Amino acid sequence: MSVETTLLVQTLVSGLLIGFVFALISVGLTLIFGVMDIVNFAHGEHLMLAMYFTYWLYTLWGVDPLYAVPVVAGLLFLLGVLTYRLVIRHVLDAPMLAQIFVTFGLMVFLRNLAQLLWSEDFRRIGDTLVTGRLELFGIFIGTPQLVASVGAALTTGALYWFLKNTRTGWALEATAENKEVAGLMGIDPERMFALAWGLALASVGVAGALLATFNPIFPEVGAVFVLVAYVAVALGGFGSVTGAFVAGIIIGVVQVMGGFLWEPRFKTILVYGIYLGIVFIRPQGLFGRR
Amino acid sequence: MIRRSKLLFTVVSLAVVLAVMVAGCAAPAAPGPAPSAQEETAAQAPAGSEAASEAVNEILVGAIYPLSGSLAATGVDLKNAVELATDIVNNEYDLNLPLAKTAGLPNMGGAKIRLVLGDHEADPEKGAAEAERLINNEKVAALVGSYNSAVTATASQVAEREGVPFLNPESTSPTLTERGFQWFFRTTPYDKLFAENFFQFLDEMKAKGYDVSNVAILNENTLWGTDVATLENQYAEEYGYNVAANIPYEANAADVSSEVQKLKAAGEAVLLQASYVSDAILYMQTYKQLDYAPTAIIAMDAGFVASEFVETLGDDANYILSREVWALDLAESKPIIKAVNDMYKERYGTNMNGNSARAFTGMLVLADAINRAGSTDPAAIQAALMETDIPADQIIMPWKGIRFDPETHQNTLGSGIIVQILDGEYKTVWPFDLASAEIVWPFPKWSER
Amino acid sequence: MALFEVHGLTKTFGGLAANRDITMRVEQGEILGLIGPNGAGKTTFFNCVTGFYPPSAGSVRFQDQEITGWPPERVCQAGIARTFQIVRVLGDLTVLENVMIGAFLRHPRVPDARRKALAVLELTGLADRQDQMARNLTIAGKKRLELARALATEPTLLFLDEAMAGLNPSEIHAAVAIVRRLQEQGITIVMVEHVMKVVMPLADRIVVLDSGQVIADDVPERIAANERVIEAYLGEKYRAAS
Amino acid sequence: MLRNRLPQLALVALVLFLLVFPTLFPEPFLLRTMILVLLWSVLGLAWNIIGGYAGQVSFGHAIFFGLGAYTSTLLLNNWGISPWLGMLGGALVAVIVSAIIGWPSFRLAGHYFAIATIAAGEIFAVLFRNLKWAGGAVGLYLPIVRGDRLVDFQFNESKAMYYYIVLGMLVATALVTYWIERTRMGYYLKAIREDPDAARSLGINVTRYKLYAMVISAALAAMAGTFYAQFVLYVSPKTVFPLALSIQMALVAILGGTGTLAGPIIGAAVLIPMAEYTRVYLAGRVGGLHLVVYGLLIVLISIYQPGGLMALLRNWQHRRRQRKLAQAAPVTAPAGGMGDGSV
Repeated sequence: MSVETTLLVQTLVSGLLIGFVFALISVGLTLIFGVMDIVNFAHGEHLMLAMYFTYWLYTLWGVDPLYAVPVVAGLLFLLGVLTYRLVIRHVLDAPMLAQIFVTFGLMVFLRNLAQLLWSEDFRRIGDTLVTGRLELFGIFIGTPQLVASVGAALTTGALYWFLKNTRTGWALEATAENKEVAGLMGIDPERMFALAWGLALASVGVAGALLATFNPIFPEVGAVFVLVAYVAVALGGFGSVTGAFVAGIIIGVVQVMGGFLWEPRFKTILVYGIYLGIVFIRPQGLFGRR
Repeated sequence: MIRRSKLLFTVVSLAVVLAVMVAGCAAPAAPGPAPSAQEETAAQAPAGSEAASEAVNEILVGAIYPLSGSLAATGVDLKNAVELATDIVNNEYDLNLPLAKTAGLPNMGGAKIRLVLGDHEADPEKGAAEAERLINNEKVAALVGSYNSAVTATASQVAEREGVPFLNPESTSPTLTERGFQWFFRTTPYDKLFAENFFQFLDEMKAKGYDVSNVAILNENTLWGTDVATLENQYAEEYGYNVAANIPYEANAADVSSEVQKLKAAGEAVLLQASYVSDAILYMQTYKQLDYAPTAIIAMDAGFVASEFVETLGDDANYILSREVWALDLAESKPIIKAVNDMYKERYGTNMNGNSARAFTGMLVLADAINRAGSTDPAAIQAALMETDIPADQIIMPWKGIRFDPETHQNTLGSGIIVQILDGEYKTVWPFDLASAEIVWPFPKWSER
Repeated sequence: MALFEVHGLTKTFGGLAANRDITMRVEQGEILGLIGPNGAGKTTFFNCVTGFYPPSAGSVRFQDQEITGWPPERVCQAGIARTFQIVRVLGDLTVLENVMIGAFLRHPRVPDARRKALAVLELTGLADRQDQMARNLTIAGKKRLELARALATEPTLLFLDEAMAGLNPSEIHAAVAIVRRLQEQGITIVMVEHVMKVVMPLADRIVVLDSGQVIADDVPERIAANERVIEAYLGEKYRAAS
Repeated sequence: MLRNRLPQLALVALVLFLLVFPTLFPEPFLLRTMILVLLWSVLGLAWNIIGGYAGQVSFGHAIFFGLGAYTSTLLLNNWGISPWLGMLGGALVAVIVSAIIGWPSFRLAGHYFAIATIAAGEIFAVLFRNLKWAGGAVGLYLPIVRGDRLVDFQFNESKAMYYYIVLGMLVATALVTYWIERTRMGYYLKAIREDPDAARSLGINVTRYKLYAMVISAALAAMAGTFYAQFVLYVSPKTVFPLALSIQMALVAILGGTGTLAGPIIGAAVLIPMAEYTRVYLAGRVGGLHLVVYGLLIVLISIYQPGGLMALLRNWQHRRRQRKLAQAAPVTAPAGGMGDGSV
C-alpha cells in the first residue's frame, strides 16, 4: 500500500477502535433514557468509578483488568440499583428540571469526591494481559483497544439479545414503550427502572474496566467521554440501543477521519455540528421511534 | 413513609460518604496539605484587619495559588515553597541565600513576614477576587502568584489598579510582561526565552553534526499552548528551520490518533510539543501504538515534567527532552540546591520541582526587596524591586542572577535548561556545560527499545 | 352548506391505515356522535382534523375554508376546539389559570381573560375549585376542566374525545347536562364515545367507525338496529370479555 | 390589615437596604461578593425565562453571556466604542444567535433540546478558542482606564459604581420577568412548559412563544456578559464560554425555585456567598470539599424540594392560608394514571 492509503486506513481503523468504546458507553446512557426518560448526567462519573474500581482491584489485589471486567460490572450493577433506589426513585414524578439536576448533582458530587479522595494524579494500570499491539500490512492496532472494541461489541450484543429474547427483556421494552400499559400487564415499573439502571451501569462498568487497560485514570476522565456519549445517544435516537451503538461508531470514525483530513482542533465542531444537523432534520435521531 | 425514606436516604448517603472516605485514606495518593498550612489559614481568617496596625513587626504578603480544584496538587507544592522561603527569611539559617542568616528583616527591626493565602481554583475571576480581598481586607504589602498565566493576568490587573507590587515567580506567558504594568514583576524566564533556547539547542546539535532541519509543532490550543506555538514559529523562521507541520489541538481529548497521523504524514522532524499532562500521556501512548518516532521530542515542560508523567508511562517516558527551569541534578554544580531541597523534603516529603523552586526564589526576591525598602509602603517596595540585583550564587536557579528590565520588569538574567528522561529520571543535558548526563539522540524507534 | 366537511380522509402509519377514506359532514348546531370499538381510529381521526397529524390523503373543510394540514394552533384559532382522550390538564397551574390560558385566545388582556374564564367555570360548575391545583382534581374534574378550557377559546365547533369515559353515572349525568347547555348556546359538537348508550340520547346523528372506515352514518334509533354496528360491537364485547 | 401589607413592606425595606449597602459596607471584598450575587441573580433570572417559565432546559446560555462580553470588548478595543453601546450591540448579537439556535432546536423534545444546547455551547467555545481576531485562546485584555467616568464603564477607585450598575440591571431584569409573569406571555409559557400539545390545542403558537422567551433571555444574559467583561477586564473562552457557567446559571435558578420571580435571586443570594466564603476559609485545607458539598446539596434539593427554596416559602404561606379558610373545598387525592382511559 502507498503511504497515503496506509495512513488513511490506519486512521479509519483508529476511528473504529475508539468508536466502539464510545458506542459501549453510549449504550448504557440510552438504556436508562429509553426506559424512564431520564438522562444520566453522572454517566461519565460512573465510567470514572468503574475505572478506579478496576485500578484498585489491580493495585490492591493484583487482579488483571480483563478478569476484573465481570467483578466491576457486578459492582456497578449494584451501584446502579442503589442509585435508583436512593436517588432516582424520588424524582420520578418531579418536574423534568429536578430530574435533570438530580443526576447532574450526582456528577458534581462524584467527580469532586474522587478528586478529594484519590487526588488529581493520573493513574495507569501498567502491564495487563492485553498490553502490546498488532501489526497487519503496516497498520497498527493496539491490543487493548482491539480487546476493548470486541468487548464493547459483545456486551452490546448480549444486552440486545437480552432485550429481545427474554421475558424480562420484553418487560423492560414494554415499560419503555408505555408505563401505564406495562403496569396493566402486571409489570412492576419500579423493578424495571431499577433493572435498567443496573444494566446501564453494568455496561458502563465493562467499558470502564476495558478502558482502564489503556486509558489513564483520573477524576475528570468521565467528562472526556461522556459529552460524545450524549451526542451518540441523541444521534442514535434516545432509547435505541442499536442506534446508540451505531452512532457511537460513526462519531468515532467521523472524529478521527475528520481530524486527519481537516483541522484536528475542529474535531469537536465536526461532531456536534453533525449532531445538530441530524437532529434538526430528524429530531428523533437516526433510529429513534416516534 | 416519606419521612422514613428521607431518613433512610440521609443515613445511607452519609454511610456511603464515610465508607468512601475510609477507602480513600487507604489510597496511596491521597492529598494532605502540611499542617502548617492549616494554622496559617486558621490564623488568617480572624486576623486580617488588625494586622494592618501591627504591620511594623509583621509584614503581610499575599500568596494566590490554585489550592483547590483541578490544579490543587501543583498549588500545594507552590504554597509549600513560599512557606519554606518565608521561614528561611523569618528565622536564622546558615544558607547563602538573601536574608537567611538573619531572623526577620534586619532593615525593619527584625520584622517577620506572614503569608496570607488565597485560593483561585484556576479561575481568573476568582484570582482577581482574591487579589482584591488580600489587598483591601488583609492589607497585604505585596502579592506573589499565581501559576496559571490567565489568573496571573487578572490578579495582577487588580494589583496594578490598587497600586500594590505583584511578584510573579512562575507564569511564563509572554503577554504578561508586555502590558506595560508598573507594579508587575516576573522572575522566571518565560516562553519566549524557552522557545529561543530550543533553536539555540538545535543549532548546537547541528554543530555536533546531527541533521535537524525540519521541526513539527504540536500544541494544545489554550492560552499557553497558543503563545508557545506562535513563538516557536517565529524562531523557526528566524533560525532558518522548516516547519513541516503545525498542529494545534483541543486539550483533554479522548483520542488523538488523527493528530498523530498528521504528524506521521509530515515525515522526519524534531517534534516541539506543548501539552498538559493528560494529553501528554495520551500522546505518548498513541505515538507508541501507531509507531511514531520523530527525530526527537522536545517538550515545553508542563505535562512532560509533571510527576504523573513518568509514574504513568514508566519506561515509555524515556528519551523525552523537555525544557526546564530547574532540575534536582543541578545540585551537582550548585550545592545550595541540595541544602534547600533537603529542608523541603524533610518538611513536605517530596523533592522540589521546577515550580516549587521558582516560587521559592520569587518569595525570597520579594522579601529582599521589602527589606531594602525598609517599609511596607508599596511605592518603596516597587522602587526596591527595580533595584534588585541578586547574584547567581545566591539563588537555587540555574540563572545568571536576578535583575529586572526597567521597562517590562522581566528578569533579564533568567535562562532555561533542557532535561532528558533517562531511566525515569530527569537529567540536565543542556546547556552542555551544566549537563549531568550525555544526551541520547535521536529518539529511538519504539521497536528498538 | 355544512359547517364542517371531511372528504376521503386517510391516515396511514408505516403502511397500516388507521383511517381509510373517511367522508362525513357536520351541520351547524348539531351534536354528532362518533362511535366505534377500540382501535377503530376515532382518536386518529380527531388528531387529523385538529391538525395534530397531517392527513395522508383527503381534505378537511371548515366554514368553506380548506384547513387540511393546518397546525393545531391555527385550527383552534379558526374556531375548532378539542379535548383529549387521556386528559392533558396543566397540572402545575390552578383550575382558573388553566381556563384563562384558553380564554387568552380571544381576550389577550389578563382581566378580560379572567372574566371570561370565571364565566366558563360557572357554566361548567368548577367555580368553587378555581384555586385548586389542576393535578389535584379527580378524573371527572380533570375532564370537565379540559372541556372548560376548550370552551374558553370560544369555539364554533367542539370535538370531545371520550369526555364521559371513566366517569360514574352521576358525573355522566352532569356532563350530559353541560353538553346540552352548550348546544343551546349554539356550539356544534362532535363527541367521540366508546360507550354507545351515553351518546344515544344525546346525539342528533351518529357516525360509526370500524377499523378506520365509516360503516354507518344515521340517526341514533336506526344505528341501534344496524347489523354491521352490532356485529362490530359484539366482536368488541367478546374481545373485552376474553 | 398590616399583615397583608407585609410583603410590600419587606420589599421596600429590601430595596432601601440594597441602595445603601455600599455605604454601609464599603469594604471591597464584601462589595465584590455582593456584586457577584446581583450579577448571578440577573443571569439566573435570564435563564429562568426560557428554562423556568417555558421549561426549555438550556445548558448553553454561556453562549449569550460570552457573546455579550466579546462583542462589547471587541468594539471597545478595536474602535473605542463605549461599552454601553457595546452592551446593546452584544444584546443584539445574542438575540440573532439565539434565534438561529432556537428556531430549529425548539422542534426537539426536552432532553434533545438540553443536549442540543450543550452541543451549541461547545461549538462556540471551540470556535472562539480558534478565532485569531477575537484573541483566540489567549482572550482579550481590556485597557485600564483611570478616572472612573461613567461613560468608560470602568471604575478602579471604588466598586460602588459597578454595584449600582448591576443593581440597576437586576431591577430591569426583574421588571421584565414581572411583566412576563403578569401578561398572557407568562401564562402561555407555563402552558408550553406543562404540555406543549395541550397548549397548541388552545391556539398557542408554541414555537413563536418559545422563541420570544429565548430571545429575551439571551439578550439579558448578553448584557450581563458585557458587565462581567468591564468588571474583570479580561475576556477569554475559558472564562465566558465554559459549560460550567451555563450550568451555574441554571443551578442558581433551580436552587431558588424555577418559574418564579424571587427564586433565582434567592438562589444567587445563597449560592454565591457560600461559594466565595468556602473558598476563602477552606483555602489550602481540604481542597474542593465545598464542591462535594454542592453536589450533595443539588441532589438533596432536587429530591426533597424540586420547587427550590421558594417552594418552602410557598408551602409555609399555603399552610397559613389553609388555616385561615378552614372551610376550603376538600382537596381530593390525585387519581393514579391508570384510570385515564385506555390507550
